[in-house]
Amino acid sequence: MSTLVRVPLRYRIPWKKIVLYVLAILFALYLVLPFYWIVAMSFMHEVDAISVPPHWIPIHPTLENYLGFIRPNAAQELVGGRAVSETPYSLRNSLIVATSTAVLNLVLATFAAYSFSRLKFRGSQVLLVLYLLTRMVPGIAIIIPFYLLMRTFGLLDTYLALILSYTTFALPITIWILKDFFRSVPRELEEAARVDRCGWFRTMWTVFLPVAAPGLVAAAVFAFMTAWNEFMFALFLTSTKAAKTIPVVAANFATDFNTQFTVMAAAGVLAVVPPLVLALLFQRKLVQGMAAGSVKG
Amino acid sequence: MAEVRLEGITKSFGGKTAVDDLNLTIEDQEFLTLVGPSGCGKSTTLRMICGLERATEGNIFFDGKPVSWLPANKRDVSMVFQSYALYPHKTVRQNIGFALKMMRVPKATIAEQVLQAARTLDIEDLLDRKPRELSGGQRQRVALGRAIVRDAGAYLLDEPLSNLDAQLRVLMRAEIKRLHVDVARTFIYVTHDQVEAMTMSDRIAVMRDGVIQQCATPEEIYERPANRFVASFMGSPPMNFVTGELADVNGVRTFRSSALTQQVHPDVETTDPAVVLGIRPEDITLSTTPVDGHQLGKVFVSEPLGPDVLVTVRIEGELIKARVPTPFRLGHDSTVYVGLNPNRLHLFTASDGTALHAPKREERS
Amino acid sequence: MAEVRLEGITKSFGGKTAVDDLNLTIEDQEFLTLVGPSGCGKSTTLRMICGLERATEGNIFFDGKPVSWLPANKRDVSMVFQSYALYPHKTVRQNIGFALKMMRVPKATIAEQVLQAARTLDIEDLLDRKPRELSGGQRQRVALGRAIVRDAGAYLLDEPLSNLDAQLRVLMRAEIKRLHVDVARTFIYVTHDQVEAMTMSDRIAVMRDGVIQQCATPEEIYERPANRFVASFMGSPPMNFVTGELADVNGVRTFRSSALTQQVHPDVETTDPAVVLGIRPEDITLSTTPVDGHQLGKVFVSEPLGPDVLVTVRIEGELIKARVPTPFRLGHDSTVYVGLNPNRLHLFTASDGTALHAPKREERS
Amino acid sequence: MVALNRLGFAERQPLGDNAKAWALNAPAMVVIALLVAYPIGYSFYVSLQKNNLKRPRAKRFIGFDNYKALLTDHAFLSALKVSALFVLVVLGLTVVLALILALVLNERFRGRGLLLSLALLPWAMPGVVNGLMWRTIFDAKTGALNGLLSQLGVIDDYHAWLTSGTGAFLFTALAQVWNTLPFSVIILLAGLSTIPSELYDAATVDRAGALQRFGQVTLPWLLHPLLIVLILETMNAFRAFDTIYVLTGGGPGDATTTIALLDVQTVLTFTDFGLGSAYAWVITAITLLISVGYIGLLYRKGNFEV
Amino acid sequence: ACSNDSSSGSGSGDGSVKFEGWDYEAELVQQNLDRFTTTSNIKVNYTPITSAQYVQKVVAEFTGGGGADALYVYDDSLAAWVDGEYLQPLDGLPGVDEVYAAIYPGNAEAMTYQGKRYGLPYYTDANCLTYNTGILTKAGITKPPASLEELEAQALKIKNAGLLEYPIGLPAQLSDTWWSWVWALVFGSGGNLFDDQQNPIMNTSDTVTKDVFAWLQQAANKSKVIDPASLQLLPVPIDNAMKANRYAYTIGARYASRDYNDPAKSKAAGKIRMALVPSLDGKEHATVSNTRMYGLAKDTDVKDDAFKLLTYLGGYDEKKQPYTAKFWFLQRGLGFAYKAMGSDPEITASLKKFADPVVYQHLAEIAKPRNVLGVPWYTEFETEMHKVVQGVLSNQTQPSAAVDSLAQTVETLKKKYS
Ligand SMILES: Nc1ncnc2c1ncn2[C@@H]1O[C@H](COP(=O)(O)OP(=O)(O)OP(=O)(O)O)[C@@H](O)[C@H]1O
Ligand SMILES: Nc1ncnc2c1ncn2[C@@H]1O[C@H](COP(=O)(O)OP(=O)(O)OP(=O)(O)O)[C@@H](O)[C@H]1O
Ligand SMILES: [Mg+2]
Ligand SMILES: [Mg+2]
Repeated sequence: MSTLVRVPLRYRIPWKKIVLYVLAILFALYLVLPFYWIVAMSFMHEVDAISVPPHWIPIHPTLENYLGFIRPNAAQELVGGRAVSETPYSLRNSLIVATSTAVLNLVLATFAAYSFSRLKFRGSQVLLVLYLLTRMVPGIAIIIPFYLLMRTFGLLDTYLALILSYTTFALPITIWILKDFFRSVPRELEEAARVDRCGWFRTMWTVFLPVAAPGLVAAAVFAFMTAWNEFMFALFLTSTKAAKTIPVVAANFATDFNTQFTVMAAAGVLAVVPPLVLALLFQRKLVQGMAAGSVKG
Repeated sequence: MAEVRLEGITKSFGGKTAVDDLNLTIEDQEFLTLVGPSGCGKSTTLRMICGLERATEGNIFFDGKPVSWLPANKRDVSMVFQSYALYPHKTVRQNIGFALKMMRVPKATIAEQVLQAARTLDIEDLLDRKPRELSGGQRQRVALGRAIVRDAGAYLLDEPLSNLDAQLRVLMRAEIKRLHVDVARTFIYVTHDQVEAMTMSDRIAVMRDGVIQQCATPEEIYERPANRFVASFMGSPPMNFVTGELADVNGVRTFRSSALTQQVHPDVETTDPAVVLGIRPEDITLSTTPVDGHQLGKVFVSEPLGPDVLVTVRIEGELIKARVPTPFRLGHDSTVYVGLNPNRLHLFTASDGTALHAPKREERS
Repeated sequence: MAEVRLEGITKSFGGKTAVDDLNLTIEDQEFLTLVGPSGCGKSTTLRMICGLERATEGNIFFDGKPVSWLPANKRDVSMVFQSYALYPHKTVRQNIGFALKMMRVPKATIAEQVLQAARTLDIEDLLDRKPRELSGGQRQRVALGRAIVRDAGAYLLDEPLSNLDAQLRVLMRAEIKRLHVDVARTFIYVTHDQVEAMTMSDRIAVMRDGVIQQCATPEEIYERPANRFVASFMGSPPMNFVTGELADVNGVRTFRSSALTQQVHPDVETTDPAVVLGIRPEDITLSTTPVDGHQLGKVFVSEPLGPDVLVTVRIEGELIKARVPTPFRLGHDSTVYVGLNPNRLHLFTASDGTALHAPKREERS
Repeated sequence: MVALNRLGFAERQPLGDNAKAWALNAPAMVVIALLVAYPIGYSFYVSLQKNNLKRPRAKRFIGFDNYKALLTDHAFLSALKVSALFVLVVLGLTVVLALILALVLNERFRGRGLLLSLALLPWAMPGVVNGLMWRTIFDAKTGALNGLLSQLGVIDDYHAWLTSGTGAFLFTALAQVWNTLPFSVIILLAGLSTIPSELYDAATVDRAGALQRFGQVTLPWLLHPLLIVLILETMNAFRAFDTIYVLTGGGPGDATTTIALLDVQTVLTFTDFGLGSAYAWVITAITLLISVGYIGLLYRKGNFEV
Repeated sequence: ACSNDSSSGSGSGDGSVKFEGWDYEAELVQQNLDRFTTTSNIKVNYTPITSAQYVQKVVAEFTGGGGADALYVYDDSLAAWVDGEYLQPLDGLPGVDEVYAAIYPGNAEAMTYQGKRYGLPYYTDANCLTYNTGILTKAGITKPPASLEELEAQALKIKNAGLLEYPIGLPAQLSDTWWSWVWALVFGSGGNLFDDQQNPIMNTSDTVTKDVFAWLQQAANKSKVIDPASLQLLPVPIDNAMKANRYAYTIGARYASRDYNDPAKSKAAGKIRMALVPSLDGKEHATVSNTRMYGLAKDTDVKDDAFKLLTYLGGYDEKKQPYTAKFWFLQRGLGFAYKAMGSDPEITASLKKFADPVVYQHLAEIAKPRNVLGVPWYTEFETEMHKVVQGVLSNQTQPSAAVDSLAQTVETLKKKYS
């Protein structure tokens, strides 16, 4: 007990908390500052956005950049007039595509990941690497054949084309993510459910997946984001507001001649809102911890 | 349900055999208790019966029908896991009611039955907590509740009371017994508590290293252990063993060792005279005055056990434990006279420990 | 180390009080056992001493120095977790050796000490397995090994033997006692096993609902329970309680109830005549022939407990349990005469159960 | 056991692990095969062709000539070097920062949810907006960074941050790290949340300090999430295109011309599909090799069951 | 024409004309197309495509067999798209000869490949020197420079006056659009990089390139009047800097001046003027132009309607007026290929708002297109040239080495494509 208690520790400085908050603030700054600039710009007139020295707080704040999205006629004068009118649709499209991708991904990946985490089978590692391989070929190499494929299926300019392509992109990684989290679900839980007369699907649905929630959320976020900000495939596979996603539309604010900085910034701000709201909703699940108190040993 | 029959069941975990060629039939409505040292394969056996583990070899039959390939959820058995395996995301209420829900029992009935079980287990006021907010014993009771609340063909209980206090354990024991009578199903029970094993079971199966040593009624196990292992395993404090030889002394069949000389039952037969004598502590009497046939010894240590005292006596270098009623007031090195109840002696071969003579169950004087 | 002092410790979990204004001093080198019903706050108390849980109120002192703000890794205590908390990614060897590694003990020493501990715990051949591949009892032993292998100022053991068989438990108990003597440190032990509590402890603290009911030597707890709860909690089968009143009958202080009339010690004083009489089963004798002062009763049920038989006798509607030596041959409804050992009667107020008179420890005749 | 009898179960052998596993993988494999098998095969086939859209009639099969040519292709070799360095810097920074941030987020404190959402922010932003953002930040004339630093008095004059090779490289890497951080943070954070808190309790009692707890408990549990992060971030860093393209276009000179940039340029600007596909396959091979390396290094160690 | 079934063939299947363009002012385009539909009864299915990926997507569509019927074409892409058999020549179609006769020869040349005509003009622009009179006046300079030497001297004067650290800004960040200002400088002094057979002459018979490079190197590194930040500046940031009075000079498209002089967007509004591109000797003047055109798909099912659309957009209307070209100039100031438009009063009135019509007109007349657009390796060469010029600007490459390396690049590329 020699090492014990050298100082009276009644009023210790909570170093841990201090370090925690300092780090949190530093990270928050690092994450937010660049984005803040976009937010600030989105409330500025074009002239102010490029002024020197920069105005960190818009000196002539304006909502004009956003209002355009609501009443498209006001945006006629802008470079991306059509893009402005397409922005609300593209947000909707993005949301649909990204959500569907996330769901489809989770479903497919859950099956596969389960097999890797629970079953011993020949070739499991090879299969895992093979999945990865499909994801490793750069998109640029497959975009044209992919385009042709989608054309053959008659899926151009539909949600389905995007959902399918993003699913294939995200799937290998989703499988990897999930297999890992599934492994940390105590086997006994599953067994208990079986004894409680659940079939495999029931077991998955009522016990296994809820316990693996952090992993599912992480995987869903991954798939969602993959779909949310993918640009190249969206560009090639869509052409009208029926399926164009927000990255494609946002790109329309820049042309060879001009870039409508402030409007693009506003579109960018709008684009990050839905995922962030979703993140806020699901963050509790992500950090809930898995199986506390469930098994002894 | 159902008679559960294990035929030549072997289970290996990558080379290590946990259960070895096990043959056992558990009758319909029987209450069978599995006991054995830690790691002897009790849980593994239960898990195989339950369908959670597939036997490496052998077959399991329920009511004569092979179930080896039947998944756990189709076997209609209920189980308390040694490690509880509570659903961490569900409340106690949901944990207990889960199986009922899966069986499509109406909601109201579930609620009622869960409440009932919770009352029995004295966890009524914890129903809305999650497992992580419970104490160890509370968790164990939830695990127990989950198993007993439902109707099943067989109930497998793996040390379901190990983390409960004595009081509660007695209550729970009674509840389990009552359930057994009420539902009239097969129960297979694992415990390390001998009182539990002795009082609850129709039969006890004693396992060791994956092999069943004896499977018989509690009395038989206690009174006529099949071998030295069973004899030593059942009974606490355990039986005393003295190594010696069998000889005929003056026409009387006698056990002889450096410490003890003791008449034994004349029917005991053996080819090899090297034997081991066993005697339970409670079958030894100690007296401060010399008694005919008693051996002289010295008190080595005495430990109070509440109602009794466990006295260790040294006789010529052998240590023998005797359990005598409180009070016992002799200190270290006091002289005592040790008497063995001749009707309750056990003899085993020195070579493999097989019982030579399972004395008839006779009354102690 | 160290004297451990808890001063007014209270711990609430979101409104629910798990430990309530606990004051307790555990002397240096003392072996203190905490007992109490499931969920009474034992583990919580250990966790606070250990530094894993911060008390809502109150202070903890080690050797007189406040440690409330000292993190667990600086407190120099060793602990067996009720839930084991083994490192699933480490082998048994690494699990046991972990604390030593953290203390920068040389590798060779670690290997040796781990081996030594493993031998003691009989898990030598499991050293290279991962916890996942162990049976329940084996896991528990690893948890125990992890705690005892290292040197610490205080050892906190939370039901460390609950999942072991009787044999092994006896051995382990001895090992823990030996360790206690060898290292001469403070031990705080939680158990539900009364034999353990009685035989190992210097003092026993009986808790209930987060409050310590009595903290005293095993004898005192057993012989002079501070209240009805302690009396009922310690001892298995538990003490019998009969509600009645105290009266002077013919100048003799007498307990009276519908079933029993019993002389009691003349010194017993109370303002309220409503009392409860307590008598332990082993302090009851049964005879088939009338004896002076014995009451007539009928055998209700008898349960064999190996060396003894637990007989439940009905006396005028009251059920009384008596523990008598085997054999006991009377069947249901047989007439018996029940005698209570007058020196071993306990009296409690009917209102709050406080002991009225803790009879001097006297010998049974 | 009534129900059991009614089933009249015969001895029917259920699927073995092997069959079950393949059955479970079937949906994913079908979707992937249906959608990318053809494009992948096609792209490999194209990589064996002389195939420039500007000269469609000159298209022909040339075997591995495209690959052979790479060995002496100065642009390719230099891009490979740049890429390797870029991967190293970005990966290192990302993993370290993500780990710290994930550890911070795994603690309880006020504003955790907010910080978590912020951590996702770079991920949610469309690439072009992101590009625009960095451009306006690093801009030499009107940039926010210049503005900020000069207002803070750190610099006197506006700097052209991206005109020197090193500057361009470092700032691009920094922007890239900002962009790829969220993925790693999420994966690591979710990984952290699977670690039972009682293990930390046990380790603390075993006298492990914060660092040792990290090394002995956290890290072993994080090996697999880390593996995923390493693989994906390596892949991403190797393919990093958007940010670099927007910030430097690969310049000055070849300072930030990564292999991915070269690839995109070759395919989309020069419309040389043959060579471009060959580049792509080289990238694939390299990332696969590295990934297999990671797997060999970490997979087994982190592969334990709870 | 629902785009969902665009997969069914090159046309839209319902008789409408599928029309694609990069996404410049898509809303205005749509308005203009709506007008066409009302007058001609031909339905147009218009899809704007992000300009940065316009070429790629069109390529993908044509490769997949789903291209548009009519579309925008960059002069840079023309050769490849003809070789790729995406486009068909317009020779012999009604009104084409008339159009080609009415436009500047440079534009006509740019729309012609291997002797065939493939486009009707969308818009064109020529490069000029753009300068800020406000700054020049402050430095006491009254006339824009005619020679490069003069430019350097004037810039130095501004610099020395402490008005600007670096008076000249050039968009010299790598990108995959062409660097018109390099070509403008070379052409401006009467030079060229290639002869008519697309052989490199920059390191042999024609020294202009080398001299221009030498001037660039000197201005960037000796007199330090060219902003070193140029290496990280794309055209748009240069525009922003001009609008913010941060440069006195730049070389770029005439078109930009309209924006520079727009008070809503620019602080330099009203002060920006254009001049001829300064040359080595200050006497000879020329410049480079680019041409963007409307093309007709080879596999169109609706050739007649598509060509009518083309004519509406790039040719004359019934009143013999280039309606759309005029529309674009009036709306957005896009440069026009029709010589006659230069004297249209409506046009000059609008032009006056941001430029001197005379200079503007003069630049159009002396502009010529790059003569290597038809070779397959042009893009690669252009990209390589950017890097070489960056080397020159940052003083890492000497002018002679630079031209040698350019010639070398050409040889390598030619071999690669042989
Ligand atoms: N995290 C928690 N949240 C809410 N209540 C808790 C929590 N942890 C413990 N409790 C409650 O506190 C009380 C004391 O718990 P503790 O674990 O100390 O009991 P214990 O005496 O160790 O019981 P056992 O013998 O069953 O292990 C219990 O009633 C338990 O339900
Ligand atoms: N997954 C496994 N891999 C390897 N060995 C295992 C595994 N599971 C169990 N064992 C071994 O099989 C033997 C039997 O284990 P089992 O759990 O059945 O013991 P038990 O009788 O229940 O013991 P306890 O009383 O300690 O719970 C033990 O020696 C154990 O180490
Ligand atoms: Mg077990
Ligand atoms: Mg506890």
